[in-house]
Amino acid sequence: MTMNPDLVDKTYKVIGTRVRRPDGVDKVTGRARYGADASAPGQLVGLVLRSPHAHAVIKKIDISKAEKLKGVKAVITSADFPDHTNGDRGLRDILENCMARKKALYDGHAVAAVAAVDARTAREALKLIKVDYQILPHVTEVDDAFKANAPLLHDDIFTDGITPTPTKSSNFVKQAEYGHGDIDAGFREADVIIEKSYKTEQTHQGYIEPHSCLASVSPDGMAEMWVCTQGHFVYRNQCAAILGMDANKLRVTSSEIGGGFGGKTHIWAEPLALALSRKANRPVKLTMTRDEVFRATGPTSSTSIDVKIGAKKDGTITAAFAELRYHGGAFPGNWAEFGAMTGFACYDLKNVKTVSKDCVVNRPKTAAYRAPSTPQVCFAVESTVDEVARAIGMNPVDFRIKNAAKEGTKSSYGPVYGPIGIGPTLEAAKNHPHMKAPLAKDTGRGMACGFWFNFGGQTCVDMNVTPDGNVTVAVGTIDVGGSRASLALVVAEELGVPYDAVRVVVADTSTLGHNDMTDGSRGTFSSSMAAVFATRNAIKTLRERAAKTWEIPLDEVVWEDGAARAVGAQHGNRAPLTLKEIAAAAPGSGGPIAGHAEIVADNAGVSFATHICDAHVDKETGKTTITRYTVIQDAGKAMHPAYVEGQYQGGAAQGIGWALNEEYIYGANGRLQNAGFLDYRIPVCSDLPMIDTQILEIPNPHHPYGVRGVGETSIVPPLAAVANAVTNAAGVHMNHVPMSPPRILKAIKALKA
Amino acid sequence: MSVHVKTTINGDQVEFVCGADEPLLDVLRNRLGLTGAKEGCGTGDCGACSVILDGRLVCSCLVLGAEMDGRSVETIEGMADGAKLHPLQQQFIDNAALQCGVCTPGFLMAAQALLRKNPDPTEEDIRFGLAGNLCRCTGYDKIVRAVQAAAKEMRG
Amino acid sequence: MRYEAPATAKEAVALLAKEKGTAYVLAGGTDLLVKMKAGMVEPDLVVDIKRIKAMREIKKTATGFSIGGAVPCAALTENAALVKAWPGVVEAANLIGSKQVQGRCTMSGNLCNASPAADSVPALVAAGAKVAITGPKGSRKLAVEDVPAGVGRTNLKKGEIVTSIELPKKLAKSGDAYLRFIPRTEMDIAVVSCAVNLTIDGKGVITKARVALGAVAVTVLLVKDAAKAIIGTKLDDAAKAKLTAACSAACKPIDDKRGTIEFRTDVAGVLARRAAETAYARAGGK
Amino acid sequence: MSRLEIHLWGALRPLAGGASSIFIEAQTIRELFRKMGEQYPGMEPHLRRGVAVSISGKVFRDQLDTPLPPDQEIYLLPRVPGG
Repeated sequence: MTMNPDLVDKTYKVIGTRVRRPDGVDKVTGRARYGADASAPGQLVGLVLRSPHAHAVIKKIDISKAEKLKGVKAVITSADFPDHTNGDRGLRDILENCMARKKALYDGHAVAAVAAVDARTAREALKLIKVDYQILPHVTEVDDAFKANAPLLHDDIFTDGITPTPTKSSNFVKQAEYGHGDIDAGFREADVIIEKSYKTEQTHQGYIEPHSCLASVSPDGMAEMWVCTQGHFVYRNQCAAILGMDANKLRVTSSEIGGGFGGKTHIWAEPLALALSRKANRPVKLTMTRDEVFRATGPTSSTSIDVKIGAKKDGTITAAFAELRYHGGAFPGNWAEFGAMTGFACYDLKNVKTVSKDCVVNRPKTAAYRAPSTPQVCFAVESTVDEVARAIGMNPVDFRIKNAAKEGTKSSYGPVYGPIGIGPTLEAAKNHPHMKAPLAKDTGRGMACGFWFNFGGQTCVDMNVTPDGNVTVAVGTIDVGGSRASLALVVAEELGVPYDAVRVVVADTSTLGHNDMTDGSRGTFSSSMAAVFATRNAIKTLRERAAKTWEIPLDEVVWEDGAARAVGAQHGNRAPLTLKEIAAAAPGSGGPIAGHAEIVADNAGVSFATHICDAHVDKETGKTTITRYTVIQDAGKAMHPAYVEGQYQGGAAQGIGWALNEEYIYGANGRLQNAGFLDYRIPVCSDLPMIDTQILEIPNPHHPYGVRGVGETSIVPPLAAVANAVTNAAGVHMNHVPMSPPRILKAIKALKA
Repeated sequence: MSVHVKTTINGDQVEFVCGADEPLLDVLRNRLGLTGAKEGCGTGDCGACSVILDGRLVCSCLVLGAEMDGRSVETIEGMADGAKLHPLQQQFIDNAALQCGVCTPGFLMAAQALLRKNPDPTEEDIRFGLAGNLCRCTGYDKIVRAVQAAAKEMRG
Repeated sequence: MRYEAPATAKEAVALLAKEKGTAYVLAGGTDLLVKMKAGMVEPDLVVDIKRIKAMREIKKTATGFSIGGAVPCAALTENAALVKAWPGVVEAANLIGSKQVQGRCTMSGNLCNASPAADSVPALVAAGAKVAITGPKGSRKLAVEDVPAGVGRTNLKKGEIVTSIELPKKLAKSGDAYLRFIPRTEMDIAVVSCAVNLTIDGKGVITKARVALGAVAVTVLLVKDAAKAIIGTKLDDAAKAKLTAACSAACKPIDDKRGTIEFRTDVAGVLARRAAETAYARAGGK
Repeated sequence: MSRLEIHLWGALRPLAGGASSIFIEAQTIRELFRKMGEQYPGMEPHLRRGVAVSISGKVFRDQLDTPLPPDQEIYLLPRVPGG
């Protein structure tokens, strides 16, 4: 395996230590300020009126009574959002999702909003808005959406990727294909072929903090917004575009974020708050209720997936095929396509083909959720992989090791892999004590591996030396899991100063260049890269200042352990100039000392994980209890091992929730039945065991410290790992996620019958 | 109808006027500036708004402000002893028991209530004692370990 | 909305009786405030009964225990005598919601909210508990199973409040148990539940039994056939099979977001058997 | 200037008459995208939405100035969002 040899076994002074996070004290004392924790003088309360119908024409909205209510300062509808999107379909969909235009497309779709002096008045005003709906038939299930007689959501969707392009519009947004080789020939070579269909239900990111923002727009066009987001620059850009504002006039400050996992990568109610504020000329605070979060933000796709895998008796997979059907909610997306790319990415396959079919349904607009689209297809593929291994009588770990992708493998989505970590995670799983531990009665062990792309993206970092010789770092990527600590570690390491000498803050959109949002596991990867470059630029300046002071050439000054040192026979005996000394002398040596970096952190490298799960199944009730769980994943280099573990554990817990209980339940009327944490059941503390982690460190050659993104991959394997454990515990093959007790009990009864 | 209430919050005498139907959570956050308690659901399902009311752990979203007359509330803002963090607070930081941190105040209040009742809890006691608090970031592992470490420290 | 916190039950009754708009009793508030938040109810008057001293007490009486209508469920666990006598009831009451909810919710509220899935109600029914009611026309008692009239409806009249729940004395060689099924380990509403209260003789033969099911009909069910199935037995396998069948047969559940008819019917029997085993062991049966 | 084989992902193939790859002379990603847009106008919307380029397994999403060396596998992919 090729890798950056300089990074292997390299030891660091502060990187890799478990320092205390800089936002820790604020977060344990209640001082940290989240989206709903800010206030502005004279602020109004914003509330949104939402469609109770899954699909309806909005014939008329009468806001006159609401506007007349004492204390109401603004009422808005789609009429307040002229279309500035200039033919950009993606932006137009965002606009229409934020505020319904001609039709309400799902239960929860915003149709109007009010700003009033207090919540009670705002609630009263909502009741006074009269919306005249013409209810249309709706479709909420993926497989139904493709049917010829399905209710049509949009009249301008003509399936992309089919030749010739259909002339009739449908809910079928897009078809795409990936793969290589000849699967028919491959299946002919197979001794065993397993072919199955799977379903997964829609889940939500389930972050604990509802969306909230405080918007203030002045009549001169200057605007401010405080908001919880995974990407304040992206929110700025999109809000400005939708509202026809100049991006520079809208200054967005990110609050602490109470979880996002992809759900805070899109704008939802923020443009409404800005529009209300613009109309009322007062600050408007708009906070979603939990019910609104479930009904009107961006959950995942529910899916329907067919998988067919063939293998020889010696364990070689000869061909693999999958057809994936996903929805984008009420608006077009590429969600099935991403699943088609990632589904077989763990394996070295001679013949592989995936076909994706994306559709729209009357559900909220799908957003990314941690390694989007991949847990679903991984469930289908890895469940089938286990069945194939069983059919040929091979241990599932050995079967996977035999077929694992390696450097030089042509990936199922096209390109040939460079150095990758799937093999090492599988080997580590095989040798993990968990694999050999005895199992209790009615308990089964399952495993699965998973893949996710990581990416880097646009990133800026400003690093400034304070006059007293400490360091501030301003970044534009949101800290969702401890990246401020990781970035301080990197800067301290580069500079050779203690961790405590570096303070990292997230800058607002007016004080730093554009940054992409914290998604795609890019936060620490890309910001740490930019922070390294910014620090190196500052170090060059520090060396220049020292050279000036010493009146010696720059190339005779090096930077080591937090100080400039003169080298060479002539000057080597000089006492080093410390950061503090150089900073103190800065006014006379050229002024403030800073380093900047504006980069595109491309080439993040792909990520793999292998999970092992023990599950106990109560065969009389169908209830599954996870009794032991292990995550093995490559981190490249774990900057802060505790936070890397935290990402692994958190992703695994989310995946376990998805596997067992989490799902959107729609009634026949197209309304969401469980829009709350009572019946949308995310795991509670007593549901889970400790989640063991093993961090592999195979350095990423494209990062100065070998870092890889770690945030997302850990949610990919759990659905399948749990399913395979359930199969081994109870003998049932679950092809429908979540594997809720009624579904498992039904399968057990069917098995007995 | 508004109600005039005199109560004790974190040991301090506090007076406020609130709507008769206004939850304690809204009073704390919007009238008293105590925004440490968070509204994650408003229906008692997430525990992010947990406070201790007359010695009992409650969701402040399910208590009316009007009920508070003459009663005593502990919130996250009163947990540290001046500049010295409570052992639970310190252990949450040291054990990386928080990521986004929005659930953290609620967890700390719940852990506080648990350890007062049961200074030497088993892992199972901790897990069930904290089951009313949702965390979506951590998978609970490090939270449980932090509470174990704090309990040990507090037992001395 | 007006908020009143009277000091006596009499005042509370008077306030409720004379209110012309919608009036609600506020005990723990863990159901009422949720309904208010969702806009399902918009009270004109809320009468907080927690300032009524007598309603905040657990008393040992000549006939057993009297648990005040405003006693939070968490307080039940702190009364050693009550825990010893009625472990099933105390466990059931402390399965409601979370620790946070248990710090507020009351059994009387759980009962008057009239949800078929209320956790404490099957246990109270199995225990043979009664409620003491005070109203404009005086006081009366009602068996717990006679309080709910349907989903969200009770047989209480305007102005009436439940002042206490009366649990009988624990009989020698008797035990009770409550089990519910939920998909998670905590925080869920019962998908199906069962409480069993039984008494055995010196030989371990069951002489008395009451079996109650929750979440399988519009109200909690007292299943007499289930009791019959085990009375006169030592809870052997045949008796357990009959008990299971009787409980499943008594179910009239619905399909909803929490479970299916089939699942509820199957699991009701399973829970009944398991609860009976616990109750039998608690009674001293082997 | 070298003539490079550019592998297309499924969605682009119909726009190139069903071919799985096309041949274009280009030295950088920017030049490649410009020429693709000129020679295959149907690909324009995809290019506008964002295309990632895998150069022998290394994925570039944004750096258009990245050189395209000869004898390397060049694969176009859709831009994938993250969570």
